[in-house]
Amino acid sequence: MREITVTQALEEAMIEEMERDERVITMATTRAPALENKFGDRRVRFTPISEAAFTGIGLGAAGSGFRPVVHWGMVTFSFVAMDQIVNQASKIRYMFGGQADFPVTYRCTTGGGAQIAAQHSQSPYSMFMHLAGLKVVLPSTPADAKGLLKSSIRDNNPVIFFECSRLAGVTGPVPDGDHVVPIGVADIKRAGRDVTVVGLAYYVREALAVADSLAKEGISVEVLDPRTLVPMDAAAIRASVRRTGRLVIVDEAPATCSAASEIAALVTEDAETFRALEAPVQRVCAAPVPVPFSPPLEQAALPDRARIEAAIRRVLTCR
Amino acid sequence: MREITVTQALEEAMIEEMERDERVITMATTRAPALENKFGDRRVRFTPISEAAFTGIGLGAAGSGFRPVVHWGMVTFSFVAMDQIVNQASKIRYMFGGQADFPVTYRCTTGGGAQIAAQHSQSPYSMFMHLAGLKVVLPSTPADAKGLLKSSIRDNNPVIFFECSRLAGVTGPVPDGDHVVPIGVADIKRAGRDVTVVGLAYYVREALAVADSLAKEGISVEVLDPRTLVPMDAAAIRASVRRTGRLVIVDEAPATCSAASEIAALVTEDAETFRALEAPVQRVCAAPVPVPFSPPLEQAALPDRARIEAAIRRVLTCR
Amino acid sequence: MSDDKTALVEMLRKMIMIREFDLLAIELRKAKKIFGALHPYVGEEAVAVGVCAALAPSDRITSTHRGHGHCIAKGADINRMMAELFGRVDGYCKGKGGSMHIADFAIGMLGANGIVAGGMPIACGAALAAQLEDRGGVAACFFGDGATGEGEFHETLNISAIWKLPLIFVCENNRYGAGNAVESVRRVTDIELHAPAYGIAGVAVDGNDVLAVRDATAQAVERARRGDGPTLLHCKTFRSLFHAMRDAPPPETRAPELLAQWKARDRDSIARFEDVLTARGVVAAADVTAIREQVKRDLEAAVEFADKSPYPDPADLLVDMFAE
Amino acid sequence: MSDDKTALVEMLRKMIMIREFDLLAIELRKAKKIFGALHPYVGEEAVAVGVCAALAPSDRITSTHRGHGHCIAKGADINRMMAELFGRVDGYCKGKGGSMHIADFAIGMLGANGIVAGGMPIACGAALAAQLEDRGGVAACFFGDGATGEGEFHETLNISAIWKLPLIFVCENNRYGAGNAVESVRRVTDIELHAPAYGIAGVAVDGNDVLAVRDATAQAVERARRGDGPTLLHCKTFRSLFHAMRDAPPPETRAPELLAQWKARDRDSIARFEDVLTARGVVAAADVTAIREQVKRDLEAAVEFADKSPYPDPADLLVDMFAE
Ligand SMILES: Cc1ncc(C[n+]2csc(CCOP(=O)(O)OP(=O)(O)O)c2C)c(N)n1
Ligand SMILES: Cc1ncc(C[n+]2csc(CCOP(=O)(O)OP(=O)(O)O)c2C)c(N)n1
Ligand SMILES: [Mg+2]
Ligand SMILES: [Mg+2]
Repeated sequence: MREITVTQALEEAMIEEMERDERVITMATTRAPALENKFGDRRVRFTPISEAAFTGIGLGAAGSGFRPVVHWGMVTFSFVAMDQIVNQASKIRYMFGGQADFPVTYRCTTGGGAQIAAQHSQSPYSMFMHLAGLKVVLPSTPADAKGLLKSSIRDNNPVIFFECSRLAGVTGPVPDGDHVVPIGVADIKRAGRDVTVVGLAYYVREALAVADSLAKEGISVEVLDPRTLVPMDAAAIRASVRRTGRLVIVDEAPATCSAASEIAALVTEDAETFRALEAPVQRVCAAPVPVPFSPPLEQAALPDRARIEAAIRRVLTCR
Repeated sequence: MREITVTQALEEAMIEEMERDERVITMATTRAPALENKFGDRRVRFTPISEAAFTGIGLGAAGSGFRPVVHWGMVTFSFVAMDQIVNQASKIRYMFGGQADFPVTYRCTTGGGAQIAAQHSQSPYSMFMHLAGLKVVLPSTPADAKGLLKSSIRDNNPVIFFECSRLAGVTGPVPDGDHVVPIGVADIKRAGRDVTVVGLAYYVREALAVADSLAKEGISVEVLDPRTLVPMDAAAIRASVRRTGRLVIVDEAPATCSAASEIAALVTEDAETFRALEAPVQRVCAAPVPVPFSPPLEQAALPDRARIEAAIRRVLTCR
Repeated sequence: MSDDKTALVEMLRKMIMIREFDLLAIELRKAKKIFGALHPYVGEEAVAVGVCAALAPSDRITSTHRGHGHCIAKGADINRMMAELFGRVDGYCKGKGGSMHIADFAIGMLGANGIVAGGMPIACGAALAAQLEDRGGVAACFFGDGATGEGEFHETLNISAIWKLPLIFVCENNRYGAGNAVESVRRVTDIELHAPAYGIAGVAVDGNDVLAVRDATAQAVERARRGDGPTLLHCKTFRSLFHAMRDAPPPETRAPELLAQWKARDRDSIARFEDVLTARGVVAAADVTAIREQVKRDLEAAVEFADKSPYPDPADLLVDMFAE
Repeated sequence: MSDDKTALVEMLRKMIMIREFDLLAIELRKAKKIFGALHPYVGEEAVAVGVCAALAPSDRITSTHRGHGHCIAKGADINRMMAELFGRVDGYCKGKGGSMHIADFAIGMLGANGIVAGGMPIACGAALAAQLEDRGGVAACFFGDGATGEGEFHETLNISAIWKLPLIFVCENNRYGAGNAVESVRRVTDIELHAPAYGIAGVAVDGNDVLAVRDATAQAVERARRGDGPTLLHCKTFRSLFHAMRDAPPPETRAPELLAQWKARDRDSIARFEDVLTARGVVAAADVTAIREQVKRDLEAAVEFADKSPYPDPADLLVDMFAE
């Protein structure tokens, strides 16, 4: 199968969906020449630096029959628009009794590792997950990125689509044609017996690398990628943990009230899974600090293979 | 001891702290006549409806030697100001290497139960807890409200101070004089042997009511009130769970990535506490919907005594 | 604008309906027949009715926390509005929204909004849709004087100007934002003065003169259709009653003289319009009485409709969350 | 303003230092001696230096993502700035901030800011502090033309106007917001035209004329001290180089003629000022050469200082999170 980068996969998805449905339009503060040349500046808009306005514009256009794809740039900038996300987008359908649909997709990049410091290295998915009313997507491979972006654009609800910056240039196989991945279905990236590692975005890859090296010692690690955070595929996660009896969750967001906290809670509140749990659930997350600029500090703040491996060994030994 | 309402307790705290330190100033979109008459309109300001601006103004004044107390009104309105909270207030001290302090307190009301529907019935504490760099306070009694507001104003960091709307008129004993409650210390509101119930705000009272009725059956419920959510008194919660072996968490925020999720994770990731855990942790939270307006729907969306009691019975029976 | 009799009479009827609807809602709220918060539009009827009289049924609007008037002016069904205030299944939002969240997308009413200025970007999105549909449609957003303090006001003005969107910014300057007089939160109260910095038209109009509002709106619609973009329309009116009530109306703190001035027959939006129409011979006193009686009957029917409608079934709590 | 020789020469030195600092930073970034993103201030030196020349050391400013010039103009230590770019413990933020987050509260530099318009409310808070301190202090916020699209711009203008805060809004209109020309995101590029709606002074000035900027700022300071509140100062300048670089500078997409125009001796902020000062006999060619050599030596020393400084100890990761 052909190999392309996540960035290329996302652009393919945009082009295919804009070709497929002329109600799909896009907005961002940066120009998208490829799309603009193909679809014109009526459907492909660049905006003033006014995130609150164009976030609401996307919602209003969605409620008026279009299917906007709004790109915030970094998730950092979405916070300027948080009223439109929290008070409007997440509530508008239910609050109005389901009388209209709001098929709008909000894209943004996330994550650290590029020495661009606190404001530009955030991974606040859980803040969006907490809001009942949004779907939340976080792919880790080019194929999932393409397939899930297509599903997000076709979904009739507001979807927050996170793009991990460190994965942008990563290549992987992507099927030809209309490759669609359903929202809400986790994927076991590697099957294993001894411990379940739930990784998010970049840390799916890191977990797989650790699984490889531990395999040499005969430790069998299952690596599960939720791919969508809302709806979360709790059934798949619980089933995996019931098989392995052990769970490690890896993400670069700080642990407090994170997606990792939620996964830990989903596992331990389920009676059957709780009974199968043989060791404390471990969260391998970022340190509780704004991501620092200096490389040695940034490395210390973010999870890495050593910490993933240590957590796996902890749950394998500690009882 | 004299009994006053939470609202009176909070006003006492404001007056005492403004008398104690003239660098304490206040801002809100609504006038505060009592304070304005006492301290004048230079220190007691009402603002245009511009939450982003006056949230940042509070931060900038704090970095310039003052101790602002900014009242957003409802937490709902803080989302208009989220950039200043997420990208500025929570990161400014660490990002700048600790060269300045930012003693600013952000007050706001939270919670449902008043039939004011989705936008005006939110309890999004966890979105603030997730941000490394903010302290987060959520009292449940008049005494704690007064003591913790005083501590928040004296704290040299940004503090988010949540005021549960349904508790505003609730009365309770408040010691005379300079009553201060330290940030970061949980309080066991009722000691018990069989199960730990961690309640937040209004649901501390509801948990206590359930504990009373179950006591008649000889079921001994320990009710723990974290009082501050950041820093969370994990030691106190874990110690309680190690004693009782069972944990129920009650809050009116939706469960996903909530404070309840965090408490569940803190308990199950600690080896010693995990070993002591005899039943799955149960979260009694709001349904995953924007709070609906119609009374029967709103009641169904929010936790209540029946659901708290059912969760307690589940953890006592299920193994 | 068409000055045909039926159109003018319908404007008068809507203004009376808006006032009577909210006066009745206040009584129902005191009697605890309805719940939550209530923001009466009494005194400001000419703004909603004047603006909507210049819009087509297919044009879209966004409203505010004070939204009953906008609903009725855009043609909403008072039975379903009342049922919503009652929190019943036959309400516009099946009881999920209440007074602050009535919407009727079928008539282009994209929702009341509890967030000050929150509806402006949404209306801007509707204006973008209208521009892309290219069928001469326009959008209008209603907002208060207090909303001009919010950044979304400025951002939406700028984007709609640069994109030349068919959008009408209707500032309902009723002199107060909750407890604060507009002079206390703005150094300049001529809100239309914001327009030049965006290169758009800024117009001030007597917001208690329904025909003036209608005509100013019609001109804004023309500009929008010509591709000249948005208009900032400053409607000067007055909030006759309190900002909001829960269980009981708050005490009136404003000077009685001031209130009296605005109640005067030559100032009150409805009385003025009645006099204009009678002077023009469009209606006779008897017609007005008939309209008032019909409005009363319709409102009684609406209350009956609402009262008969069942409460939502708690089992349906999760319904309407996500679209298929 | 005092036109005494040392003050003028110091202004020239700072302008040269700003340009050389950023040109050097670009080379260091290409050589991977420093990390992250870099936003050079080259071409805009007259704005930062002109404004800060009219401020007292105790006055406070907020900066942007393009902040090196503001730091140097306000009197920051280039050794600690360079150490910060290197991510070392002797940097202003102990390596925690980097290029986009240099601050020196001791000299009233309240921080560069990676959020467009994000610094404006913070500066407004500093202005409130100055008003309460009542010692004649003022605050200034620097922001770009692109930042005028953000709501925080409008909100801060309005609050500072109503409170008559001693605040100076310095719009650095360098003609672009990243890849977008200002004309493409604003229908009106006379940014000072926003001022009348707030009842404040709006002034446009040649942003490449350091003395004009200084004098306009001095008048704004006067207004602020008189209690007349904020001024919106529109400084028209030009971004000579790229918006931002990571590992390598992005390709130049603008017309060579345009770039050449702004490089011309009568347009370039530094060359112009040199000629003014030589014409006035304030400096001779030799003095300028001496300044340039001193700047080079200082920068070499700064790089040496930075390179010698150790990286932060990962064990200190949690230090500086919360104040006692
Ligand atoms: C963002 C936001 N901040 C504060 C509030 C609280 N609030 C509700 S209505 C109101 C006053 C609004 O005044 P105005 O815009 O003039 O509208 P009016 O009530 O006069 O119709 C305020 C402050 C809110 N709903 N939203
Ligand atoms: C709120 C926000 N949105 C978007 C960005 C991304 N961004 C960084 S700089 C920039 C352009 C800013 O232009 P301008 O304000 O003119 O400043 P200049 O770069 O020209 O100095 C943008 C869009 C950001 N940093 N913050
Ligand atoms: Mg008003
Ligand atoms: Mg610029």
